[in-house]
Formats: sequence, C-alpha cells, structure tokens
Amino acid sequence: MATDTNSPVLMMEGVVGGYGRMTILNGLSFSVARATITTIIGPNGAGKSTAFKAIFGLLNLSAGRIILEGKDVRGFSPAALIGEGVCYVPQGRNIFPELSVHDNLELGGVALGTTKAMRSRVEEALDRFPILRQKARAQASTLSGGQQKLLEIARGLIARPKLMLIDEPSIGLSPLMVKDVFATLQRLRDQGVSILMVEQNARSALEISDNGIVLETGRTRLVGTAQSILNDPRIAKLFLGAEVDLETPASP
Amino acid sequence: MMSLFVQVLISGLAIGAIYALIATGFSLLSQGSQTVNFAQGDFVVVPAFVMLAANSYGLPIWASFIVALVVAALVLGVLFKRLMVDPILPHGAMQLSIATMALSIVLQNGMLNAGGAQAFPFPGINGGLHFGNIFIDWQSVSILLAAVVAVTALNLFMGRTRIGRAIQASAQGPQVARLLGINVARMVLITFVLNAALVTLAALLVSPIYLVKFDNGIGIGLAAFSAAIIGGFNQVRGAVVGGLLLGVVQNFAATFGPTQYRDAVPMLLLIIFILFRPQGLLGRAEERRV
Amino acid sequence: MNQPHRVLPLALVLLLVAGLAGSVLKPYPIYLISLWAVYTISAIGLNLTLGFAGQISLAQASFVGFGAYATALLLPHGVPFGFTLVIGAAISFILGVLLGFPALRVQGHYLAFVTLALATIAFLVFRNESWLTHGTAGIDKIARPIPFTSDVAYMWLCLAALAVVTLGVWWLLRSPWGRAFLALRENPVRAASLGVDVRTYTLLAFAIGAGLGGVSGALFAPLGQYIEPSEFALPLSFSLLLMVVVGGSGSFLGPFLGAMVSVALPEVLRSFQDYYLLIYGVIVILLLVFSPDGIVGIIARGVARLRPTDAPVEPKP
Amino acid sequence: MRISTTKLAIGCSLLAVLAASPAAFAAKSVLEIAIPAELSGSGATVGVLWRDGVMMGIEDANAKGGIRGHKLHGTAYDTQTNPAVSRAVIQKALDGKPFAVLGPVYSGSVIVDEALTQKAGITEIMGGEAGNLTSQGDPTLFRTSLGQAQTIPPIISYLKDKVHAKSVGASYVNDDFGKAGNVLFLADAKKAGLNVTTDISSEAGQVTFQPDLLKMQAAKTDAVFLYDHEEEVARFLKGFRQMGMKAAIVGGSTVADAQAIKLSQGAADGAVSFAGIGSSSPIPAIQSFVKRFEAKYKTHPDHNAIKGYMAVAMLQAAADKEGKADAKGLAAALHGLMITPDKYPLIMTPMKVLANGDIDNGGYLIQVKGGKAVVLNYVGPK
Amino acid sequence: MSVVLEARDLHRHFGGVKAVNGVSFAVEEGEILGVIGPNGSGKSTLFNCLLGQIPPSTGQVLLDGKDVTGMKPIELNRRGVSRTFQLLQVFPQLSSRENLILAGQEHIGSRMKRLFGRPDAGLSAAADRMLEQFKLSHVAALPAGGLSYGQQKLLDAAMAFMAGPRLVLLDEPAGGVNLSLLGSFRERLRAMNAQGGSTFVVIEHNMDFVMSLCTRVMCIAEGKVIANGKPDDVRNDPTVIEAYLGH
Repeated sequence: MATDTNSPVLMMEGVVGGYGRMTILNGLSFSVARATITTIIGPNGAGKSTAFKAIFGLLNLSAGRIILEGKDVRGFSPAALIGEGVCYVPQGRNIFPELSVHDNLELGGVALGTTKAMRSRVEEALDRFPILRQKARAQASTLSGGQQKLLEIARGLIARPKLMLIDEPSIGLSPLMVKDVFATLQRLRDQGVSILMVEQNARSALEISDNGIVLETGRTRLVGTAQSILNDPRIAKLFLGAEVDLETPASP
Repeated sequence: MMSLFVQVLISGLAIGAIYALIATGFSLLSQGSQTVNFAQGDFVVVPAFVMLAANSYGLPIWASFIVALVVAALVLGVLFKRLMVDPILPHGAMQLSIATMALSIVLQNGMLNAGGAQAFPFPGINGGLHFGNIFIDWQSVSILLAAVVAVTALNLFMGRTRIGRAIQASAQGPQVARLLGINVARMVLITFVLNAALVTLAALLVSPIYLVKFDNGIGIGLAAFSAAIIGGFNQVRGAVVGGLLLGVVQNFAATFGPTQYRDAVPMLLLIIFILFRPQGLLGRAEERRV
Repeated sequence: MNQPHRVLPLALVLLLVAGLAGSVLKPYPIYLISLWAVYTISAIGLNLTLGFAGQISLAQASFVGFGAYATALLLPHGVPFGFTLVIGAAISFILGVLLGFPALRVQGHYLAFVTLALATIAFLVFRNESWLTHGTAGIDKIARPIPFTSDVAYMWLCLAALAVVTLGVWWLLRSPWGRAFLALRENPVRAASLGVDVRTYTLLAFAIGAGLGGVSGALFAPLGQYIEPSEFALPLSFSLLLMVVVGGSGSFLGPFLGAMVSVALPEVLRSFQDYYLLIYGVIVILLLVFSPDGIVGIIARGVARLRPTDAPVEPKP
Repeated sequence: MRISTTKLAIGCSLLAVLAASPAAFAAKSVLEIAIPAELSGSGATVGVLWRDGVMMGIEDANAKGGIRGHKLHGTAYDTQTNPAVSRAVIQKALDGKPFAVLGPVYSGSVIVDEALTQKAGITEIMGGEAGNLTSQGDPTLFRTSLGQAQTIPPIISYLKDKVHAKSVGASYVNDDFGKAGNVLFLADAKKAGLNVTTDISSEAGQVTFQPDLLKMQAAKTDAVFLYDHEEEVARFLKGFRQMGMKAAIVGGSTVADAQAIKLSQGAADGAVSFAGIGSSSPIPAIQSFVKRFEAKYKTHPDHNAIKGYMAVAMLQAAADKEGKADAKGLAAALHGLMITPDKYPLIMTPMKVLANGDIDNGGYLIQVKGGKAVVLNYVGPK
Repeated sequence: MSVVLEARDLHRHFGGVKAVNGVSFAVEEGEILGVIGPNGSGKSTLFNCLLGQIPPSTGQVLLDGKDVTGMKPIELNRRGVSRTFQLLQVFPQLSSRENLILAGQEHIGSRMKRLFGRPDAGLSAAADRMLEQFKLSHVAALPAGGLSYGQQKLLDAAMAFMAGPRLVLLDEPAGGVNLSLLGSFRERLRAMNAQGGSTFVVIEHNMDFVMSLCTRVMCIAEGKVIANGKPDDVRNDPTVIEAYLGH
C-alpha cells in the first residue's frame, strides 16, 4: 500500500452545493492522502467534475468544509488557491492556442507575481517535458492533443502545487497518449505531488492510482485502495444503473 | 508613371498606418471584451481636442500629448468601460454596439458644443524630400515610423511581459485564465486603456494632415472598422495588415479609379472579406462545434 | 406588451388621436405627426427584421431612399401615386431579398458591417448617378397626390398608410409566419429541426422590412416635396435603428414610441437647443443600461407593478 | 352650485384680457426673426456662424432702435443639415408668424424652406450660393451674397486673360455646394475655350488628399480650379505646395478665406479667388465687425457670419421703404432696393438687390500674399 | 414490420479522430431503441450524422429504405424525422401552446396559405391535446421560459410529436429531470410510442430510465457498436461493462 500515514493534504467534509437551485453535491466527504494518486469514479451525473469546481472556488457552497493542509479554504478564489498550492487542470483543451508553448507555461505562475524565479521554473518544466522543449517557440495550437494535455500539466506545475486536480485527462487522446499522460502523473506522484483525478476510464485510471473514491448522486459511496475498488464487481453494475448495495463489504 | 506608383504606395502606407493603429485598438476591444465600438473614430477626435486645449494653455505638444494620454485613459478607457461596457454587455454584444452608436452622437455633439464647428490646425512636421519626381513628406515618414514603433512596442508588451501575456490569455480563454489566477477583469480594463493610448497616438499623427474637427470621426471610424475586418477581427496583427492594405488600396483606387466612388472601395473590400473570408487576412477561422 | 393582439387597439387609437389632434393644430405639429407616421412605418419594417427575426440591418435608410426616388422620379411621368408607392415598395422588397443573402452567411456584427457597407454604396449611387437621381441638387417640387395636397389631408394619408401597415404587420405577426420569425430570432437551429425553413424566412424578414422602408420612402418624398441623397445616408439608418431600440426592439408598439421620441424630442428639449442631440444620445445609452427592452419595457414594468401579479411561476434552474 | 353672472362676466373678461394682452404686446413691439440654420451635422461649420452673425446683427439693430421702433427677437432652429428636419423647423417657425426668415445656408434646406415661405408670403433671406436657388422664380427668396453664377465667370476670365491657361484641373467637393459650382465652372470653361483635363471629386471630410494631389500632379495642367470647403482647401493647398507643384491656383471664395489661409499655414499664398464680401474684404466696417465678432464669439467669422449680419440690414432697409414693419410687403420692397452703409451701417458696403432675389454688393478678385488676402481688382455693384 | 431507419457502415472522422467508426444498425417500426455508451464514445456524433447536422465521412443513412445521407435537418424533418436536443431548447418567449403550434405549423399547407389562414394554423386543438397528454394543460398560456426545468423538458419532448413524426430521436430526454418526474415522463413517452405508432431512438445516460423505457438497447464504444439487444442482456454483457470501466 502506497498510502502515506501522515495527515491528508485535502479533506472534504459534508460539502453541499450546485448550480443555481440545482444541488449536485449532497454532503460530499473524502480525503486525499499526501503524495498519492487518488481517482474519483462514478456514473454520469454523480458530481465528479462538480466536486473539483467546489474545491477550486468555482461553486457557491451552502454547507461543508474544505480543509487544505489543515486550513479551511472554502470560498477562496482560484488565485488564492494557487497561492495555497492547488492547481486545477480542467477537462478538454485549456491551452491558449495563439501563444507559444513557452508563454503558456509562464502563465502558470502569473498568480504568484514573481518574474525572475519564473524563468528557472519554466526551464525546469521544459527539462521535465522534452517534447515541450522541442516546441517551446511554436504556437500551442500546433501541438497534438496529448502534447497539449502535457502542456497543461506542466503549466499547472509551474506554481509548485502540493495538490493537482486533474479532470478526465484521457478524453480525446489515443491510448498511447493516455499511457504517456498517466506515466507522467505517476512520476509527479513519486516526486511528492498529491494528485486527485476524475476519470471515465475507470479501470486504467485505478491501475495507476493508490486510492479510489466512488461517487454517486453527489455522495461518497465507497472509499478504498485502488486495487480493492478495481476488484469489486459491484462497481460495474453501479455504472450501468443497477441498484447496488455498497454498504456491506464486497465478497471477493 | 513609376514615380506616381511609388508615391501612391507610400502615402497609402502612411495613411494605412494610422488606420492600423485605430483598427488595432478596435480589435483589442472586440477580442478582450466583445466590444464592437462604433464610436472608435470619435475616440480619435477627443484626444486631438484635448491636445489642442492643452497646447493652447501653453504646454508644448509633447506635454499636451501626455495630458491627452491621461485624459483618454481615464475617459475613453476606464469610464467608458465602467459606465457603458460593464452595465450593457450583459444585455448582449449587439446592445452594446448600438449604445456605442449613441455614444458617437454624444461625442460628436459634445465636441461641437465644446470646441465649435470649425476645423482647427494642429502642429505637425512640414517639408519633405524630393527624389527626382518622387516627393516624400516628413509627416508621412514620421507617421510610418511612429506607427511601426508603436505596433512593435505593443507586440513586445503583449508577447514579452507578464501582463501582456495575461491580457492575451484573458482574450483567448477567459475561463482558463481565471483558473490560472489571472485577474481577467483587470486585464480587460488594461485593453481599454491600451485602446485609449492607441487612439491618442493616432490623433497625434493624423491631426496635422486631417486637422481637428468635431465630425472627423465618421470617416476615420469607417476606415478603421474596415481595416480591422479585412485583417481579421480576432487578430491584433491582422489589424495592422488590414490597415496598411486598406490605405494602399484606397489610395490607388482614388488615384486611378472614378473619384466619385472613392468611398465605395473600402466598403466593397469589407463586403468581399466578410462574405468570403470572414476570419480576415490573418485571422484563424473560428472553430464551430455542432 | 409583446403580444400584438393585445396592443393593436392601442396602436390604432394612438393613430386616431394623432390625426384628430393634428386636424386642429398648426402646420408644424401636422408636419411632425406626418413625419412620425412615415418614420414609424420604416421603423416597423426594421423592427420586423431586427426585433422579430433577429437580423441587424444598417441599410434601412437605403430602402427609404429607393421608395422615395421611385416616387419622386415616376410621379412627373404621370404615374399615379398609388402605383409609385407599390413600385417603390416592390423595388425595396426585391433588394431586401438580395440584402438577406449575406444574412444567411454571416450574423451579428458582421451583418451590421455588411449592411453598413451596402448602405454607403447605395448613398454613393444616389448621389453620383445624377442622370437618374439629379445628384446633389436633389429633386424639387414633388407633387402630392390629389386630393391629399393640403398638409392636413396628407397627414391623414400618412396615418392611413400607417394604419394599414399596422394591421398588416399585426396580421403577419399573429400568423404562423410571425411565430416562425420569432423562432428564427430565438434559436435558428431548433427552428430548423421543427421544419422552419430558416433560409426563406430570413430572406422574407429582410424583404418585408425593406419593403416597408420603401413604403415609408414613397410617403416621405411628397411630404417634404424635396429629396436629396444625403437624407438617405447612414445617419438615417442609425437614427431608425435607435428608434427601434429606444421604443423596444421586438415589441409591437416599440417603433411607434421610438419614432415619437425621435420626432418630438427636439420639441421637448427646446430650451437645450444646442444640446438636444447630445441629450438624445445620453438617453439612448441610459435606456440600454437600465431598460434594454426600451420604453415599452419601462411601461410594461410599470403596468406589472400596478396590477396584482398572477400566481408565481417556478423559475428555471 | 350657482355661480353669479357678475362673477362669471368678470372672470371671462379677465381671461380675455390675459389671453389678449401678450399677443397684442408681442405684435406691437417685437418683431420675430426666425433663423433656421445648420447647427449640427456636416453643415454646422457654416450654420453656426450664420446664426451668430444674424444674432449679432439683431443686437446691433436693437441697440439703434430696431426696425421702425420695433425691437427684433431672433429664434434659431437647427436643421441638422437635413432637408426633412429643415422642413419641420421652417414649418414651426412659420407657425409663429415671424416677420422674416433669415437662413438657412445649405441649398437642400433652402429649397424645402423656400416653398413654404413663399406660400406664407414671408420674406426669406438665406445664405446659399448655389446657382439654381434664385432661378426658381420665388419672389420672397433673397440671397445675402453673390451667387455662383456671379462669382464663377470672373474666375474664368482671370484664367483666360491673366493666367493664359490652356488646360485646367478641377477639384471639387461632391456636395450640393461644390457640385453646383463645379457644374457651372465646367459649362463656363467650355464656353470660354478652356480645356478642363482633370475633374476630381472629393468627399467632405475625406481623410487624405494625397490621391487627389498625385492625380493633379500627373495631369500637369496650367491651372487648378479648387471648389471646396475652407478646411479641405487648406489641406489640399498644403499638400500642393509641399509637393512643389507650380500650377496657378484659382477657386471659389473659400480659397482666399481667412480660415483657409490660417489652416493652410502659408500654403494658400498665390491662390486667387473671385469672392463676394468676406472677412478679408478691405472695408473698414467689415474689419471692425470681424474684430467685434471675434471678441464676442471667440471664433473667426467667415463670410457666412457677415452675410447673416447684413441680412438684418436688408430687413431694416426694406421696412423703411415699405414705411411700416409689415411682413407682407417686405419682399416687394426689397426688390430693386439699393442699400448703403451711410443709412444702414449693418450693410457695411453698398448692396443692390436684383429683381430675381440675387444681390450685388460687389466682389473682389483676391490673391493671397504673405498670408493675407490682397485685392487685385474690385468690381462694385452695377 | 418494416425498417424505418437504417445506418450502413457510417464513419465520421475529425482530423485523425475516428468519432464514428463503422456503425450499422436498423430500427423497426414501433421500436424504442436506446443508445448508450461512455462519454466520448461517439453517440452524439452518430446522432448528428443521422440527423443531418454533420455529414458522415462515408456510409449511408436510409429512411424507409430511401437514401437520406447528408440531407439537411429541415429536409429530414419534412420526411417525418423529429428530434429533441441534449440541452433544453424550447422558445422561452412563446407560450407552451405556441411552442407546440410552432412545432406543427410548418407541416400544414403551403407557406402562403399559412400566412392568410388561421393564426394557429388550425393546430390549437391538437396542441391542447398534446398538453393534456404531457400534463401541461395548466401552463398552456404561460411563456415557456417561466416553466420549471422539468416542465420545459416535457414541453421540449412534446414538441417532437406535434408533426406526427415517423421517427423521433431523443437526445438525453431525462437529463436534469428530477427523480419524482422521471417515472411519469417515461410513461408519457411510452404512451406516445404506443398510440402514435412512431419509432424512437433515445440517447440517454440515465441507465434506469433507458433500460426501463427501451425495447432494445445498443451500446457504442470508441465509435463502434459493441452490443445490441434486450436491455437486460446488454446490461450484463461483459464487453459493455468493460467499456464503461475503461481499459
């Protein structure tokens, strides 16, 4: 088990919130251990991406606490959260297409406000991702889909986050590229970054994860090691809409 | 014939450089905040009047220019955004455009009442150089130089500085920019101030040849819209190319075509571009998803 | 306020009151009422294009011009006024169809610029082709049709024309066509999926709007009895657009009120003579800030406040 | 409720007195002067000065007792440089039963107004110069300056006899003023055997004159005929001199106008125009008017301000000839009238009113020299 | 029973991405076919190809045996294909009744006849019947924009039936509808299917809803059909489970 026994990086406690009058998170609670990859899975509409928005200050929450390193960060702005060491890589393509790869990277540190240190951090990022160094001067729109995802991850790292939220990194990528992205995430984990991921490709995501969280209708239904969730036959049924009893432990 | 050709080209480039400055500001606004400013031409006349007023109080022209920069940044930048764009944009971009048409009426009549109906002379650079049959006037040369310097400076600012990149990021992806902690609202405000600076510079350059008159904004505004669209609405570099192209084409058409229809030329270019290449010369086609 | 069937009587009463008032007033108010009627027809046309079908046009002044020139040029050849009006409207209608084609390709600001460009070109043609249009000298001494030669009689003719247009547009808007126009403005993709022929209705919205511009022009020429190209240049297009917006774009009564403000404001702001255009501009901006649905919106909210509200309806999430 | 008849009678008579007295008061002592003018829009440049000229004339006339003991009161109306609006405001002005209408200047606006003032029998003294305005046979319409038909022939003769030009290039502004002048010039030049090789139309407020200048340079004509507004004249001339072009410059009154001279910053030197009375006319009365006007309105008066000012004098003289201040006989009294500054200081220089509503108060062949308009030749009223 | 809709080897590529990669299936008259599949599996692109929103790269779409490949939505609509959209698409300013009339009017008479005919194109009674069936009679005169989300969703679906369609394609009809309303919504759709004799194709993420509504379910993954059969069979198909959980 790769789980760190220290205090968790992030704790969600009874978070309630949604869009307008539509409540999507109904008392969501879970925690993310330090230097692990934790993957959230669950059927459509379970509130996986919404949970990320809640953490990153993009949702009006009506109840609950979000504890980052022992500090309640509920209601913090994205800029403040970056300062606290969280970065968020949303679903889809989120690069600035007409800026160069280099400039995209620099923007990852814009909230920190330092210019000099930034140069070396961008260099570091380019060292870490040789493919980006090759194309550092090219417009970001010329990168392939997988390279763009790597760019987004690299951009998130510029702020030296403790916790990275990454939403559906595999969407629209070829299996080979997905492998590449997942390997990158594992490397980051080994370097001490905690990663919380939402992934449709539940199986392959859990395979590289330490822990897993199953959400359904805005609630945590199951928490466990990635391996235990991977082996739980009830999960598949849950995805396909069957009534599943997750409260009693699985019989392997 | 050759000398005529060269002169038409050079004077076209000079006037096109001014269009380019105004069109660049126009593009900045439309990218940064979907503001299609139908009063952009009048925005050039306002700082010209401010410079004249400051000049008439004995300030040298460079100091008047700085005064005008400050006034324009406050009035045409900050106040314009706060009092008009911010409250109206939520109702729709088209509503905002219509409001800028009304603003054009307000500005023209305001200047008429404040400054009078007469045209005013504006200090410029006289003289020029003769190369055989070709005459190149210093004013045109200075316009071209100043425009090149301004556009280069703008490009450096946008490309090489942290704020410049943040502005570009805010225009290309406001949602993502916000996630990276960029203060998008402030970046948009900066584009308004940049636009104010561009029109002030344009006023300094065009006024010696165009004089200063309350309704000068009509002609210059039409040219600037056309230039922005020809170059590519969603592209700052495009506005420069569009401005220069328009200046040159307009000059050639007026020199060699029927002068009664000289104003039709930019309009025809505008129509052709919108219908057949709406992304403009340099613009990228907007991605449309079903 | 939006439903034409409710406000039609109001519009017709407004016309009648205007006419009766005009009949006892001096020539100046009579002229203003006539001008109001003429502008309103044009604004109704633009409102159909802009407010109901959602297509912005800055070329409405050109259609007024086509109608005015057709009448001014044909009348001296003995063509009866009724025919010149129909011909002017028909020319505008056909050119309106042509103008509609760009609208099938581009929308929003791009369409605004295309129509602006076409309007500029139309003005240049009016001005430069003096063999036909008499150019900058204009056309003088345009006769009014018998028996509408007096100011009052011609005012009644303009009001009658406006009444006919009002009824026609009312009919159009409550017909399936009106529903289709609205659908076009709100959501063209969905409309197409319900079988609404977006292409044809877009062209029709432009053409009918333009045709009404032509009707307005045909009445305009004998009203002032003189026309010149600059009257049909961009400022009139802007001014008509502002009338529609000030009144309330997409509402049946909007053009009536918008044109009224535009015609009557100089009168109301008499003591601010040098500043009234400035004040008009400020009023338009303030309206767009505080009441984007124009005067009609203000009135509707006022009426709603006076009237006890119906059972509250759940807002959408 | 009963109301006593006495009270009713008193009330009614009081009301009647109240209603009647202001009207009676107004009719007796104040003459209403309607001033339709281009106060906004593209014609504001001329319209505002025209109005200010008239207003100053009214003030000066009132200071000397007005017209036959009646004070004058001027009301300005903005035509927005738009005939449809002009028609509205003239109607409004006529509803007020004015003594006379002074204005407007742009020919489109004049044409719509003239039809209504003629019908109302009210004298209209306007600022337009376009040739066709007085050829309509309107007995109540008068000019305040020479028309184009009077100012263009002397230019043609100058070109022929003094410049000995064989070829001429023309540059004109394509609006009612410039086009009308251009049409007359082309016709007269043809009659006089002058060869107009280039004819360039320009737009009011066009951004650059470079194409026009290059075209003119390429045409290599002996002379250039310039018919444009003051600021465009100045812009054209500046470029013309900068490019080192040598052709003789002639043109309409705007070419030697003070505003054009000022804006051209020396480039107008050498240009020749035949112009009616203007702000540079070497007449002491006019020069003192210019100074007083500048002091009062903080702007330089061009010929439009002078025309408006003189129009008031025309009313004074006509009313005196008529023997009473009556709007009806005013126009008839004006026809054929000779007005001289000794009796009517506001006229500033002798003016003859012709039968068709044109006037003749003399014209000058002017050349700009050293930034000043210098008279080459004076042609007095015939 | 006859085949109403048939897809033959449909492909659609975006650049290098094969969104739809050789899909073939047929829908018979009166069927309710559910289309399921994980996010990004190509369901929406398939729908868009069937509906003429985007042309397929290769392959054929047949309606009642006639080739309608690449036909525009409006032409398909004239041939009796109607649809709903994933995101709510009613006309908020029109009343519920007017929304329904709009949905039916273009199928009645010629355009000129409609202009001079009755304002409701004679559809008021039909619209009211439809409102009744969808339990919306009490909001008939209210602007659709003021209805609750669920009511709008019902109205949106009802609009698809106004023209008496031969084939209805429903794109996530249950999305955002709260649980209490879902059951009756399903009953409405079933009833429409039973009495109208029309054929449905439904894309839906809500598995309960789709399994209980449809007569047959087809699962798409990576642009291909991986299962096609009775709801329970598909639900228990290991390849389907595999697809949902990823590799």
